[in-house]
Amino acid sequence: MSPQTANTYAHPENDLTPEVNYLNATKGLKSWLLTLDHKRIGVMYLVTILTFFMVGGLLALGIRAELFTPEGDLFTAATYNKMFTLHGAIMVFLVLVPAIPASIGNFVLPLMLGQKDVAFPKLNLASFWIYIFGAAFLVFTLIQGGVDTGWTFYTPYSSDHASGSVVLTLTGAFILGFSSILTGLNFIVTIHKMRAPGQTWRKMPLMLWALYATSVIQVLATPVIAITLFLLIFERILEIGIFDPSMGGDPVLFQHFFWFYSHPVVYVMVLPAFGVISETVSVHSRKHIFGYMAIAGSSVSIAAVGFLIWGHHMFLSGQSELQGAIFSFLTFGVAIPTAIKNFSWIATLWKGSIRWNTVMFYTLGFIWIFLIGGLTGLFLATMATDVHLHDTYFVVAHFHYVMMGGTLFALITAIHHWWPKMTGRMFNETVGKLTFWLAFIGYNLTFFPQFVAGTQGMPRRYHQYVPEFEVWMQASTIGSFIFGAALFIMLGYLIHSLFKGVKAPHNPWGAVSLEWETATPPIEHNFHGLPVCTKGPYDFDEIEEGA
Amino acid sequence: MIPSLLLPLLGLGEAAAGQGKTFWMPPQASTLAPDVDKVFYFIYWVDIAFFVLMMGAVIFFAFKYKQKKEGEKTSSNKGSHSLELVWAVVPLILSVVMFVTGFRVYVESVIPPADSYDVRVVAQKWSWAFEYPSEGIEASELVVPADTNVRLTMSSKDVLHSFFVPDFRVKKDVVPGRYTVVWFNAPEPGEHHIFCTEYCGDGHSVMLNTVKVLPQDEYDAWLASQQAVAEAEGDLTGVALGESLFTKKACVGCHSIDGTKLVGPPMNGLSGRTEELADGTTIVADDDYIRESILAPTTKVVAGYAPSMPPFEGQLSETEINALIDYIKSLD
Amino acid sequence: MSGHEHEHMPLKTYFIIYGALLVLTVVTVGVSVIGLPSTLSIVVAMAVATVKAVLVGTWFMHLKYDRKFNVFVFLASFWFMAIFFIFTMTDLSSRGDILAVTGNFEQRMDEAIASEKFDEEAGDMTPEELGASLYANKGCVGCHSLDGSKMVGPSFKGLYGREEVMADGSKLTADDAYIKESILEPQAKIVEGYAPVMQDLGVTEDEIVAITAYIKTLK
Amino acid sequence: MNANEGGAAANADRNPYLAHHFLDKFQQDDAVKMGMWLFLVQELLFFGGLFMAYISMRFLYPETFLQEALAHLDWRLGAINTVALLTSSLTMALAVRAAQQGKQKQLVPLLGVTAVLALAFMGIKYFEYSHKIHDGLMPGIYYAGEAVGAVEAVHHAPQIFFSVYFMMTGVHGLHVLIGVGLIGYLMWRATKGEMNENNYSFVDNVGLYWHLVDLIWIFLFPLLYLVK
Repeated sequence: MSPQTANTYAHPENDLTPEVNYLNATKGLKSWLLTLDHKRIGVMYLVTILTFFMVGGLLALGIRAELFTPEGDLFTAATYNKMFTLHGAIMVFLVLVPAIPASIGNFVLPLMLGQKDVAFPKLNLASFWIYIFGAAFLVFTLIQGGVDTGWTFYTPYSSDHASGSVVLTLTGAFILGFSSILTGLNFIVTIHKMRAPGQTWRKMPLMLWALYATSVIQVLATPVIAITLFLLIFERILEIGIFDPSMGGDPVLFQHFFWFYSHPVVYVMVLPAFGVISETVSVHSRKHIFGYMAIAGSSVSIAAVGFLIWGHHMFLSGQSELQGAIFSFLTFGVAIPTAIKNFSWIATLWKGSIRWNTVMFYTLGFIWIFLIGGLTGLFLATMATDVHLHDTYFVVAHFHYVMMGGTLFALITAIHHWWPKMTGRMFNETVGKLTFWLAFIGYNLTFFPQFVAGTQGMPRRYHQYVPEFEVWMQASTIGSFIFGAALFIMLGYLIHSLFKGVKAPHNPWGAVSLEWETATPPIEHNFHGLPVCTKGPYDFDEIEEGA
Repeated sequence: MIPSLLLPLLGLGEAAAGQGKTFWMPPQASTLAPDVDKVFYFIYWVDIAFFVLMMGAVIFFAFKYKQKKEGEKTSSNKGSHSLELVWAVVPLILSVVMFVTGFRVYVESVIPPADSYDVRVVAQKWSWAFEYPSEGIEASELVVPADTNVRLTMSSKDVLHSFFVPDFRVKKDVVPGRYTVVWFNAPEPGEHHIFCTEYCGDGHSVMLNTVKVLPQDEYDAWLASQQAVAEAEGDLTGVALGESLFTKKACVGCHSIDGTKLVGPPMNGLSGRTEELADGTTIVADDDYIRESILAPTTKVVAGYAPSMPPFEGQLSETEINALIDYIKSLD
Repeated sequence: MSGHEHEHMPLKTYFIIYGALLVLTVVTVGVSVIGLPSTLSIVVAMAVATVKAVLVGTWFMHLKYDRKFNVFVFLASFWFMAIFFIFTMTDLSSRGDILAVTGNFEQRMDEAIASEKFDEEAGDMTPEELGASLYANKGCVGCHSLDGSKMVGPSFKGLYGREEVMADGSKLTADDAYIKESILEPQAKIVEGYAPVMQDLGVTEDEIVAITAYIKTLK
Repeated sequence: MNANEGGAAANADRNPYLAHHFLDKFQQDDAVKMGMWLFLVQELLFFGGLFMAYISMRFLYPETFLQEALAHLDWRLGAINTVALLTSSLTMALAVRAAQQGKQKQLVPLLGVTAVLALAFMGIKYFEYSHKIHDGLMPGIYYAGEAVGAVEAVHHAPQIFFSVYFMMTGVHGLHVLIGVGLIGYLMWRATKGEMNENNYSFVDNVGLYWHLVDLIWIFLFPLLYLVK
């Protein structure tokens, strides 16, 4: 790949590819399962998250297979309901929330700060095991026959009428919340208290700004879902009746409790994706990021405004029309910083030296998909069109474009961008690029037809549907299988690169942020001394001294 | 197929067949629909403009500034406050415009005109029931006069449902323990789908119904026929009353009378039959069993069936229960 | 505590704060025992609780000597809680507004049923005769006499057109509007020398017309 | 000698309680203190959800909350509990001060008094709960208080009040028990002399946690017991 670019503050002893790195420093399962090394915890998170992603993905393929024909002939309605509930719960709680912060974030954050580890390593391991403990509940529910409440657990269905092990799933989600809180807490303290000498807030890579904003939301929003699930568990066991209309409670109040967490959590999922894209768009077009403070500021403002707008999920739920108008107006407030981010990324490409490699393909693919996702959100924020589009396949397509296209494509970009650093191996570029095109086409073929089915009025969570929507659903099913195939091929060539891949050079992409300054793969304590940060994270050598 | 797909894709095929049916939106069958479609297509064109502008730039830059050789020089541009100001203010203005247009149409869609014709909607797990209070009729389908404001006051017997008529661009959640209101005015006669769009369990996707919009005279005729049935029903007794109740209370939806297995067990030859229950015990289906299964169905569930029958406790008078039992016993 | 030198608060400060907390507890309990109108009592209770919270926070939890960021984090959490409370309560409190504007279903149904019942009841009686029967069975007879004698309420004899002196000294003539208002909102205008004890008897519009007609006949 | 070697040389006489990845004790203390404050914020929002439930249910059933609180909640017991927690807050603050100043002799007894007061609080709570359970004033469908007529149920939902009451005081009581457990562990470590002047951040944090539990009771007490 690229010749070794001279690094002004490279430390000679870091240049070698040491025999002893964090992967082979200690051997044996126990050394991995009880490790305090943030890199190993990051890798363990990544492996677990991708496994659950496969489980969630297979459920999704089952759902898409069922919807190929209008009649509900593949599964019974009850099984279908359990499948989409578990698809939703696994994807949200087990995959998307920890996807980038816990796996890539854990690996990359201390390295970017030039530190040996996060602030509280034991707490970091504890949050991994709390995540596994919570996930065990969801896996047990999956084996035991699943639950049919929908991942939103709306009462009174979830408290009185649902079948399946509802309380188990709720306890699992309750425990998973603490893993998310503790990771957020760890990252905030690390970024505040442990930065490399000379690394001011404005010299931090934008990935850290995104992780900082994400952690703030994790710490402030997750406790509210904890208390919501806590109350719902007692609602189901003791019938305390706060959310149950037959006892005098108010089901719309549950929706306020639920969405107060669940809307900010979509920003926990997508902000780290913005962080990754800000990194890759700048590194791979060899140009300083456009509008550093604008992007950093918009991350934090998305986190702040994200707490004010949960009610746009409830325009038609019986919420008062006045309150709906307030939420609708504030929702546009969060669209502005997101637009600023996208404009800045595109402006970064201007007059750059854009590499046509896999990481850049996925980055540009992300921008295409996230633009569609973001722009279709405007239909749902405007009250008149939301009346028609709420709870239809338009919403399904919107949040898959934003979450699946946003967070997942960014996770793939991040995995490919930091793969050399994590594994010391290079993946095959040509196969990577071909798989990108397969995934990109499969993805769009899956979800774009759903927009059309949605505007024409096909409701979501339907086991069987009227024949008018058949052509769009069939296109979507075909697309989903293509996309699934692309993901399996990707898994294949990445694992192949682990064993047969070319040995990665010290800094394959010529990036200048601190994490590229350590060995590849990094030694157990990251840096021999304490690296000093003398210049910004995007001051590449190709940038000509000029204006 | 591609051109015919692409052209409407851009929403140009406005005047397609069917009153106002475009590629994206279903037919405009209510006075509200054209306004909602105007807001939809306004946002649609703003989105298309932004998308083409931004993706065009991305693709253009990707080709124009493709890396020729490693280490080639790149611009030292780090940002420009004026450009950032522009692309912050322009989306802000557009957002405000979208909010205002959307809110105005929303208010129009939410406040029913005072002189509306009242229909009461009762949603329960997996069927809709409609009551026409001014005429005192109950019916299992929604029939409304054309070109009149109709106000639906809805409530649910068990869980959250949502009343959605795509062709009218009308949707509202139906919340147990409260009334929610939806109104529409369908100028032209016709039939339109009703969907339930709030997840409510196994039968969520079969909880369908249709709105029949009739011209005024046909509507009056339908009302008269319904009233006649209601009066006749008044003096109906025994098996005849049981039979009409069997359809009106939507038992026919889940229980067949010709032996086919539906959501619930078939009714023909039920009385006297030994039934194997889910918990393994077997019982003989006598009057008490039928009565108990009507009022509190989940106490004894036949093996192989889901315990999803809603209870009719307190919804049927004594005579109605007896009539139903007589009717079921008459089916062998 | 942070910072290189440890600022030790003198022992005395701890006990002063402790004393203040006890006093405030006594205050809040005392206020509630005296009993204020319910909205005011909530405001007072919360104000006292907030003062106690500030005392515990600044001294016992050393926020006084702590880094500004920790203070900011502690206060920021109240901001997010406030958003949750305010938005949800605005929703709960303004939920029926649209329906109230157009009169929701129950109200219209109750009025329709009430007027139906009224028509059967009136049937062939003239308003005056109906007024007389309502005077009897609606309970007016218990407090308002027909022969001018003062009972719990002023007598109906010669009431219509008479000038009445109100408790606050103002004078007005008893016309249809006054009679209607006194039936719907009895506490609004009280005649001098009478106790404000009359209750809202849930009298409908049509019944008021009949009663007024009957009162006009009582010269 | 650039910054790296300096760091290495200082390793020799490292403070035994200084973790390897921190530069110096002050950075560690700052980090631990901020971590604790973020944890307290998370606890506050957790209870925030419960206060939200209280406010919304009180808005829906104003007269129930007044009558039930008046009839069944004894403000005297609540007041005693408040005094107990305030005193335990004082003794905890003094304990933290003692740890900072290395006065081991005072540390253990002060922690002991705090734990005893906390257990007294739980004792009174147990007495109140058993009294209510005996009267059948249970949350939700288990409510078996005086018969509530159907018409009255629409406007008067005592089971909702007791659901909110048991949820709030129950979760708070759980946190008090966790606090007692932590104080017990602290006392055990203190007897071994580990809680001295250069490793008192653990005592400090348990103190902060305890003050937060007291803070929440300061708001709970008037809302449930006093507001008439």
